[in-house]
Amino acid sequence: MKLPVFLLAGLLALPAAALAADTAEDVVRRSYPGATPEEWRARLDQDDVQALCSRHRNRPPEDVAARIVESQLATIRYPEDGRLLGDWKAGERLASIGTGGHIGRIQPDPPDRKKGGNCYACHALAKKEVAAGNLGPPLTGYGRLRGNAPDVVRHTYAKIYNAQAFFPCTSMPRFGHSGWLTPQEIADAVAFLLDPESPVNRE
Amino acid sequence: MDRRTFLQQGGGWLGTLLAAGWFAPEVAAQPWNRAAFDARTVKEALEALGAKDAAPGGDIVITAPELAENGAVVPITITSKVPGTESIALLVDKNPNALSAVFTLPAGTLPDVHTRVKMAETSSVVAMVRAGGRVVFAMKEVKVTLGGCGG
Amino acid sequence: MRRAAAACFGLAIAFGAVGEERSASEAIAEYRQMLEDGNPAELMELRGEELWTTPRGPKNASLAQCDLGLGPGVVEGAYAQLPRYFADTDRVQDAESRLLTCVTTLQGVPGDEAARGWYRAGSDLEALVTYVATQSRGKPIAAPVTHPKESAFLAIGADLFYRRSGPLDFACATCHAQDDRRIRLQELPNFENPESARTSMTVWPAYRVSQSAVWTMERRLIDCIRQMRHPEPELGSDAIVALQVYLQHQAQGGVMTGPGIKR
Amino acid sequence: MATPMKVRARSEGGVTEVKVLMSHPMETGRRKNEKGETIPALFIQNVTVSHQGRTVLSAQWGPAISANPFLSFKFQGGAKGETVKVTWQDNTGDTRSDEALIA
Repeated sequence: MKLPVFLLAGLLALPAAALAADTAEDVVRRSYPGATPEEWRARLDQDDVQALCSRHRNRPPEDVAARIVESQLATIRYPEDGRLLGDWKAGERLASIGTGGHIGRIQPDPPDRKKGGNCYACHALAKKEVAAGNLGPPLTGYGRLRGNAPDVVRHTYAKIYNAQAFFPCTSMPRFGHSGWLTPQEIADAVAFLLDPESPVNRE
Repeated sequence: MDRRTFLQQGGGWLGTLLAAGWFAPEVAAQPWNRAAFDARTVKEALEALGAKDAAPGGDIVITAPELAENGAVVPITITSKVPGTESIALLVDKNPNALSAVFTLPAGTLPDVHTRVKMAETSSVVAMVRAGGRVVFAMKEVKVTLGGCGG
Repeated sequence: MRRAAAACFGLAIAFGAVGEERSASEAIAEYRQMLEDGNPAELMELRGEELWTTPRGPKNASLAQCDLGLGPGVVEGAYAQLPRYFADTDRVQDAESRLLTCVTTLQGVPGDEAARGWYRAGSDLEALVTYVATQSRGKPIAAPVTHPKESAFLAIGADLFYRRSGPLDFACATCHAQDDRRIRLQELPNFENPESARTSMTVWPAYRVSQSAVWTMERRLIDCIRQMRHPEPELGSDAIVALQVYLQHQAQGGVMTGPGIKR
Repeated sequence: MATPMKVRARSEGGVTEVKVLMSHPMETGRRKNEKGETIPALFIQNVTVSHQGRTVLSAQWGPAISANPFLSFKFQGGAKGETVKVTWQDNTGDTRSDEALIA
């Protein structure tokens, strides 16, 4: 996934002095001797969006932000069967667990451990779940407020698939683009948000 | 460890002697009440403590957090204002084994003990007081949230 | 609400509002306050002092001559001024890496043996760092940024704090760069805000009730990095030390009250 | 267990307050280590506290008492310089005693 060339050129024209001295990348390179090549690729090497957001401290200037939105919108993939509204109960389970994908020696997960969406970590959802985070906006009553017309469903699906396509350098992971959640799981999360039966939309 | 088995077989007259503190402090401890600590529910534990007819009420204050950020360490203080308090027991209703501790208070020791218990989940904490042949208890709910970032 | 069976984290038990007028965070603050008297970290401190003073290792030497930056054997106030540059190793070191240098050089214990199982409850490093950190109680955080390598690590530490990578695009800044933010009920310090940085850095190392152990700052950071789904950096690696130079800089002036008590 | 207990006793207004921190894992026998093996039960069962040789508290504990247990209580009497002794014994028979002078 490459950004338009002219943006990349900007990256390469760093002043020589900055490259000579010890940089963060040099330090990262020598601080993870135990990481495998695959772990480097998937977990330490940065893609363009990660590199830009890091450099701009998650406050990208307008031109960079516009390019991030443009490049990330192009990554969104919808489920083959076209069903964007899945099972809200499965979505609720997904929102409630933050397991899966840990590596390392101290407390790794078994590779097949279910990857959770952990939505409650950052968002208020069902009113009755008081232990909800506030890193992200509250989503209680999300479906009640918006209804679930096709464009609302599609828009909600897209935001979960790749939040950077809407909020450049947001803290929210790109759940679909990274492959952390499958399109079907994202459809279940959409249902948890939009289905009238879901506790998100019931008092 | 023969010293430990000696203690455990000390039931019967030896148990009462031990309880009466006839020996040096280290040996005076009653044999560990396996039946009470193995009991699952509060009811079973009270029966094993010989407190089947424990009645609710009695002037007992349970000081505990309303919400414990983690069930591994929940600070509990039990203060009994029942005259002649001889022993205080601490139970957690929803724990796998309800009985957590039994404190025996000789004359001169204030009926006001503090310790920390593990709680498997939100549950009521039960304080049982034995005083002059009567057994009374009080309860208080402590909420437990398993905080953290979702792992 | 279904109880998830996840090992280290389960669903918070659904419960009514915690006392209508009080918020969950007030209730949690009261809970922590109840634990302050009798912090089990005092037991680790006792053991750490014993490890510091007892001759051990192939050279049968104690750590009494270990230089933590304020001169050989000076422990009081040393932790509050770490990480810093050390000429003998030509490296900027934090408490953990500096103690390991002393164990290997003064006591002759091979490096990998000295570090083995450092992250387990009851490890020597846990006890030593707890003892050393306790002797900085009441001292203001003042990690120096005068040596060129120290100032380089400050800039690098800041870059690492914002360095996003991995399947969830996480960096420290993802959670620790805004005021009054929470994950679930877990309040998050904001290291862009010095006052918030001070409330955090002045209580670590801290006894974590959920682990029944004191966690040093490296243990804390490495576990957070694990939760960001990054690989674990090496104990005492430049990345972990540089990050601490940045965090201490943000919290400079904060008066140490640790070891504290944490979830 | 090697690590000594931290025993603090302070007398004020004719009452001595005793605070004790004990170094003990208090394993329930239900926990598993990271390899999935069950960690065997290991917990303090009996605690006895004496003042100048007289028992002022005896307690029986189950595995639900938190790790590194903390205990505090008060008894009438006790003067500066007198001895308070704490003894615990766990389910494997391991035992430890520590003393402190009343401040």
